[in-house]
Amino acid sequence: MADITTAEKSPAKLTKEVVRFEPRIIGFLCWWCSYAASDMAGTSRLKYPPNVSIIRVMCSSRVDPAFVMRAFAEGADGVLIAGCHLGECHYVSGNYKTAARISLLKKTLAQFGFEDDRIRLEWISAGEIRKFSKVITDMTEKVRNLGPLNWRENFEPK
Amino acid sequence: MEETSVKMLKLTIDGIETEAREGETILQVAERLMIDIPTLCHWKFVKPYGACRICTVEIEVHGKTRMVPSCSYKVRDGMVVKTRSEEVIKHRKMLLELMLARHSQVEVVRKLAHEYGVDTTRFEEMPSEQCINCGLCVRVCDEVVGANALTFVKRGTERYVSTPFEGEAESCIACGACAYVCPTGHITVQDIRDRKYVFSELALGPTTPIHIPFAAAIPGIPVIDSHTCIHMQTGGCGICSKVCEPDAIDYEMQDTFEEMEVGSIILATGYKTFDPKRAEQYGYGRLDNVITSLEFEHMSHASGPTGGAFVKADGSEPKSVAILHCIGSRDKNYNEYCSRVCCMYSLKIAHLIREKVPDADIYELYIDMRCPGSGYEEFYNRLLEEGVHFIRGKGVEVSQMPTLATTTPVASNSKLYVKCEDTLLGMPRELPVDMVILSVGLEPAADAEEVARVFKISSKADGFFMEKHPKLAPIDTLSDGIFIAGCAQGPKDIPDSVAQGAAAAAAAMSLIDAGEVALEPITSVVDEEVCTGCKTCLVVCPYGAISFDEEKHVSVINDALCKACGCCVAACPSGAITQRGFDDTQIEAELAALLM
Amino acid sequence: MLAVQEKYNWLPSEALDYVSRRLNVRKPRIYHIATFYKVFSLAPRGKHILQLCMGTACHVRGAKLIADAMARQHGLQFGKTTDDGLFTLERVNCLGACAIGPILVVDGEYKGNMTTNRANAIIKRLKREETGGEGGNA
Amino acid sequence: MPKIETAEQVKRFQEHCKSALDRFPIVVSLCNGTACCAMGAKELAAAFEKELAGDESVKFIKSGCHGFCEVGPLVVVRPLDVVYQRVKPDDVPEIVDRSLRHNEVIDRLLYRFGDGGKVFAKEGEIPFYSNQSKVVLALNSLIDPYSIDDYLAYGGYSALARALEMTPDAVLKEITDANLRGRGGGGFDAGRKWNSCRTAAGERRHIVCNADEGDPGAFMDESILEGNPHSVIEGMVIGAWAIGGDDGFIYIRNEYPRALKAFGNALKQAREYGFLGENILSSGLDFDIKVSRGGGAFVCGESSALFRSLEGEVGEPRAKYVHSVERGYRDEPTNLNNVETWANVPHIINRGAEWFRSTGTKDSPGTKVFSLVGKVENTGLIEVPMGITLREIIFDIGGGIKGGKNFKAVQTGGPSGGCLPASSLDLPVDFDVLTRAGSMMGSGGMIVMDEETCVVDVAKYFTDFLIEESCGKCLPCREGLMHMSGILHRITEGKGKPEDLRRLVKLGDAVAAASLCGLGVSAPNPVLSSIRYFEDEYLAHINEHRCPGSVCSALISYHIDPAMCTGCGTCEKVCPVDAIKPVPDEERKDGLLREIDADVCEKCSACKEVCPEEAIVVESPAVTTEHYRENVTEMR
Repeated sequence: MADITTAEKSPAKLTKEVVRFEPRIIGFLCWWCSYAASDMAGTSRLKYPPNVSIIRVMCSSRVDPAFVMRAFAEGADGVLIAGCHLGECHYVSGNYKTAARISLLKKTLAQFGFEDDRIRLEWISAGEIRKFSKVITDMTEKVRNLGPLNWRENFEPK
Repeated sequence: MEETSVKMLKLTIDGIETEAREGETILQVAERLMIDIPTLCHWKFVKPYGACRICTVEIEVHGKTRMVPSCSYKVRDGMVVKTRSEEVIKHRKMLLELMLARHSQVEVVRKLAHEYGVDTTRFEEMPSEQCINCGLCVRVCDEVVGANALTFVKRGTERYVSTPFEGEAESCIACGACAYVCPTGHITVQDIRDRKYVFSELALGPTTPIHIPFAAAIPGIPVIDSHTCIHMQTGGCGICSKVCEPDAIDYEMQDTFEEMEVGSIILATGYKTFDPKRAEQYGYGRLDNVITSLEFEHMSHASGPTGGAFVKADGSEPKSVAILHCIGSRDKNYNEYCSRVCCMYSLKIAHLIREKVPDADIYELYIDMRCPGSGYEEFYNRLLEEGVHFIRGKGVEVSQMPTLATTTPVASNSKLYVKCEDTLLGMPRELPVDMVILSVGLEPAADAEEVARVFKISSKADGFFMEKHPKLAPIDTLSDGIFIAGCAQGPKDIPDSVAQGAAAAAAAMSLIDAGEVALEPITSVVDEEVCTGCKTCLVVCPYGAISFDEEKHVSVINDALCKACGCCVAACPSGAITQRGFDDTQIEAELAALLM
Repeated sequence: MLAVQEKYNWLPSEALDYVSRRLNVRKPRIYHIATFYKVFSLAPRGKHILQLCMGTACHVRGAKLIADAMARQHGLQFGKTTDDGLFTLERVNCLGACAIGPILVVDGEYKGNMTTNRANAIIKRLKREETGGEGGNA
Repeated sequence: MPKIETAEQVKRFQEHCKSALDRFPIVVSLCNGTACCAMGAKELAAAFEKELAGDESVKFIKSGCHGFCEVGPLVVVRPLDVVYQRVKPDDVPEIVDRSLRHNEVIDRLLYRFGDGGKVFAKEGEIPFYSNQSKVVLALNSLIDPYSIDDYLAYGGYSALARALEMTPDAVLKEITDANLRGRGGGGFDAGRKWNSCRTAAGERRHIVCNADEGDPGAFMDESILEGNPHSVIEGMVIGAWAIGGDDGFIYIRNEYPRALKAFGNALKQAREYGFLGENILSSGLDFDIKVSRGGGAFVCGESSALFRSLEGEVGEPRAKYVHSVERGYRDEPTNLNNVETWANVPHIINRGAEWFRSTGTKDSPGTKVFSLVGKVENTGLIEVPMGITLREIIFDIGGGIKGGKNFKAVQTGGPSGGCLPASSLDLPVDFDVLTRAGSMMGSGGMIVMDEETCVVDVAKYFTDFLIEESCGKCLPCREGLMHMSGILHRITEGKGKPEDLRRLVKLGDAVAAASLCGLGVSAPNPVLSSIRYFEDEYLAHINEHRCPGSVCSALISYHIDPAMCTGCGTCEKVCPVDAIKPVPDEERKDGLLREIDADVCEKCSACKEVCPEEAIVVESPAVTTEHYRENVTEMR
């Protein structure tokens, strides 16, 4: 399963692309922090790429790894999970569970050949709107570089 | 001696007929009759020793007269005791004369001897020794304190009291009991262990183990501080139970756990101060005259260790004092936040010092003065008028020797040098002062983390409890019915704490008043049909809202406890748990819609 | 402690620490005991231990004269060790051989009917042995 | 060796041991007591062993102290029953050859009384022995203390067998009837003590033997422990049976290494034979004895201090208005008796209370061991019936004062006893009489003083001894004795004041009345009794600056008697300070060849010791050199 995205990665190809690849990223945001941050970032007129589609959950620990898989399956190029800082979870310890789950999930996906940058876990508190915008921008760029996931093409048994 | 039926014995003391319990000593009976028998080696809380023999009295049993020491001689039936017969007086005079020869300068001996008309001794006088070898200290340390740090050394005329190998006794707990019982003042605490009693050991606790927690405590009953109580430490002492007539002292009493069902809880667990030992550069714990602001408060209190006098470790009055702000606050190395109260209390300290030592040089070393609040700015202005030197610049180091080349050392070995950068003058400075007071910041109470865990509330990164919303719900927590107030939520001064406390109380009241609780709408539910009873959800729930129904072999979620984090939903391997409003299908639909 | 004393001839502080730990007896007590009983010595003792019986019988037969002579001529004092670490003179109260008093015990060997002259000779001999030939010539 | 389990077996085994012993026609018993050892018994033993090697007919015993220490080393040859004294290794071949092989008596080695006086061969004939009646010490010269078989051969442990067949009550009654009084000093009724220990409340009862014989000049206990340790063990086991004792202790002074060794060995043997341990002689009695070494503290002889010392504490006495019988070792009932008391017990059981009471006086029956020492011809260990007079002891047994000098006083009871003068010589010795006379029996030290002894000096000596030995706990003993000593020192230095005597008496009374333990209470005895009987001597010191005994160095001076001096110069050589010088020819008066410079003289007595002509005289009051010449001229 070697060169899933070789073509896309080649700089030559990139320059040839007339239309820039716009990755589709799903963001699971915790109600209390990250979502609040995104909210605030919006009201603060802070600029960040529009590539991330946000799904609000009560807590990052609500994010069932199955959702992440589902997102990729449905065609997402990257998934962002963001919650409160460790120790600051509104649900006492939810984000620790998230941390455990997502790192496991990352390992699982890596075995399928998923690049690490496609799934990202971040702690963003309500006030950290700049961090929020930075994370979104950064991730968008990284996933853009990785190119489309091309899930069906690359992973369906030949 | 522990006999169940106490036999009463009849005896006569100095012509007074009296009764006594079997096993009582003559001295005990005499004391009851207010008959004065002099003693030197006796103290009622240690076993009779019979060394000084001053308490010797004459007794007559069955027609035979004998001289016996009253402190250890047990009463017998029909005994006739004479405590001041000619024989006895002669005897005591002789003993006192013997004592005078060796202890001519000991006040207690001189006084007693004088009472018996003995002012000079016929015996060869020796250089006066303070210690009269009564052994009280040794016995108190052994029998009462149980530390057993003191002992007699050698025997006969060479006998003296000391610690093992004349060194520092490992088992000494510095309780000072020996010094307390010593009749001659030979033993002082400093003598035994070269301890700086007031300063480096300055305990912020009560001065005695038994105390009423604070003025106007309710109930106003004394308690025993188990950390300083000798009995709790060594199993010895127990003197309070012996003197307490109603027999109210109970060492066995344990902290009890009272279970109460309540509708709402206010957490006002306060704070602890920053431990300046963590910031070594200030020399706290290392240099004698570096104290914390709280220690200053303790000292300046009229019932404190110095009776309110403001003194240095050597007991002299400091003529210059530096007050260092922001110790442990607004410092990336320790705590980043502002502790909010330090500026104001530092001003108060300066004010108090000005009162106690009017001519003292007082320096306030601040980053910037934060005096918001009613009348605060005015107080600051007043201090400026009182001639306190304000230096804008944080104190960075306290040392005994000047470190800047520009500083000339002051000829006094007890001077401290405080280094700072005066940002108004734009130059480094070094202030020679007698004393340094560190204005320590506030930190979450030591057990804040534990409390947060127990109450299932969350904390901020700095460890203070987190409010539901910093502006809209500053006293609420995510758990309904649990409110926070005061410094538990973050550093604040008294007016703020009072306001928040009142608010929390009102919130709790309103909850109680409502009589019913509005539940979270987004709680999780278990589909009993699907649940396999694997109990995974029980472990993940941070609120303990999930219980297991053994009969049905399914998990059950308590709606009132569930705070709707959805953690269990994600964890449920069988998909039996769904979250109202956030069930899997809804989220998946959302996903699908987004990725269409 | 008697065993320690026999082994080292005196009681070093470290040994007492050990005894204190082993027997679980507080150190002050050990210290008092060590200073109370005469058999214990808290300072190193000399190479040769001289014990002079000062029992009554020996006293009336003139033990004190010997003690005085030792003090005067050799600087030996009861309970003290000489500066060269050679001799320790100890006072004992009756060795149970009063018939032949005064008795001087030299390194465990009883020497009866002691006189100042004989005691003098014994110490001189021991000193000579210690310093060896050169000492004798000097 | 299988354990002996019944009384019957004890008897059989005793006979077996006896016959084993009887196989030897000749027995040589060498006294191996401390004194004899110091006089060369060790070398003697080696010589005998070498000489007797391979000889099946001779049993050679290294026995305990025979008592007659003055003339040691002693050798007794049986059945010839002859005592050889001051034997040297060189004499051994002759003894073996003539006495053992040919039954001849060697006159040269016999004891003779006085210079060239009467010669005594047999043990029973020597006045030193003939006036004694040995009970406790009887076996000392007969048995090897390291052999339990020897003890058994002489009927040892039959008292134990007998006692264990009696009820404890019967044993107790026997002891009570015998009116055995504690030999340790106080003379407390042992039967009563045993009984109160038996009836005292407590979980465990302890049997303790006090062998901390601290009295200077007394070595009775040592000799018993060394010579016949099994008798003490037997007594203690009997005591344990009667009292119901659970365990035993013996507290031996560390200064008695030989006694420690002998007793330790005896304990081992007794255990092997089953006289100690579990179920002794099938009686159900479990009892063993532990040895505890003392640490050189006189005060540990006091019962409460001894118990503290046993417990591993500092030996300080306690206020004991509760009897130590009821609360002794570990505050449990404890019966404490001294060595001699315990050693008497088997004899009482064997021969009955009646027999015991037949010796001694009514109130103090039995015999008592004394160590007779000091300025007496025959020093040694003696055992005499109670009630014997001091005169009999000192002059008949002791052979009078050494060197034919005059008797001055006898000190009994150790440092806590008192000095008795010539007028008391006819007092019968028993507990109560001595106490009334201002002294005490004590453990049995008897120190005889002649005219060359200074009573004040002795009192000073004892007081200093007691200061040294005082635990320092109570004030009167600690401070009072110190001041008493101070006054005594002043008196002996010739700086006494007339009021000193009265002050001493007052101080002594106060110390006696107020002290905590027995040591303090009896501490002033030597001073008080000597003042009582020898006030004139004190006055001589104080008023005339004269020491009648010529002892107190500040009050004496050494001179050379011109009539005796031959001018040999020996004294000159020994004088450590070169105070003796020849007198120049022209100054010689009355033939004075040497003179002592009184200003230089340190009064060490070295010259006196060496003078072959006994020309060195001590004079008191002291005179200086200038005066001396005038004095001497006047005298001549």
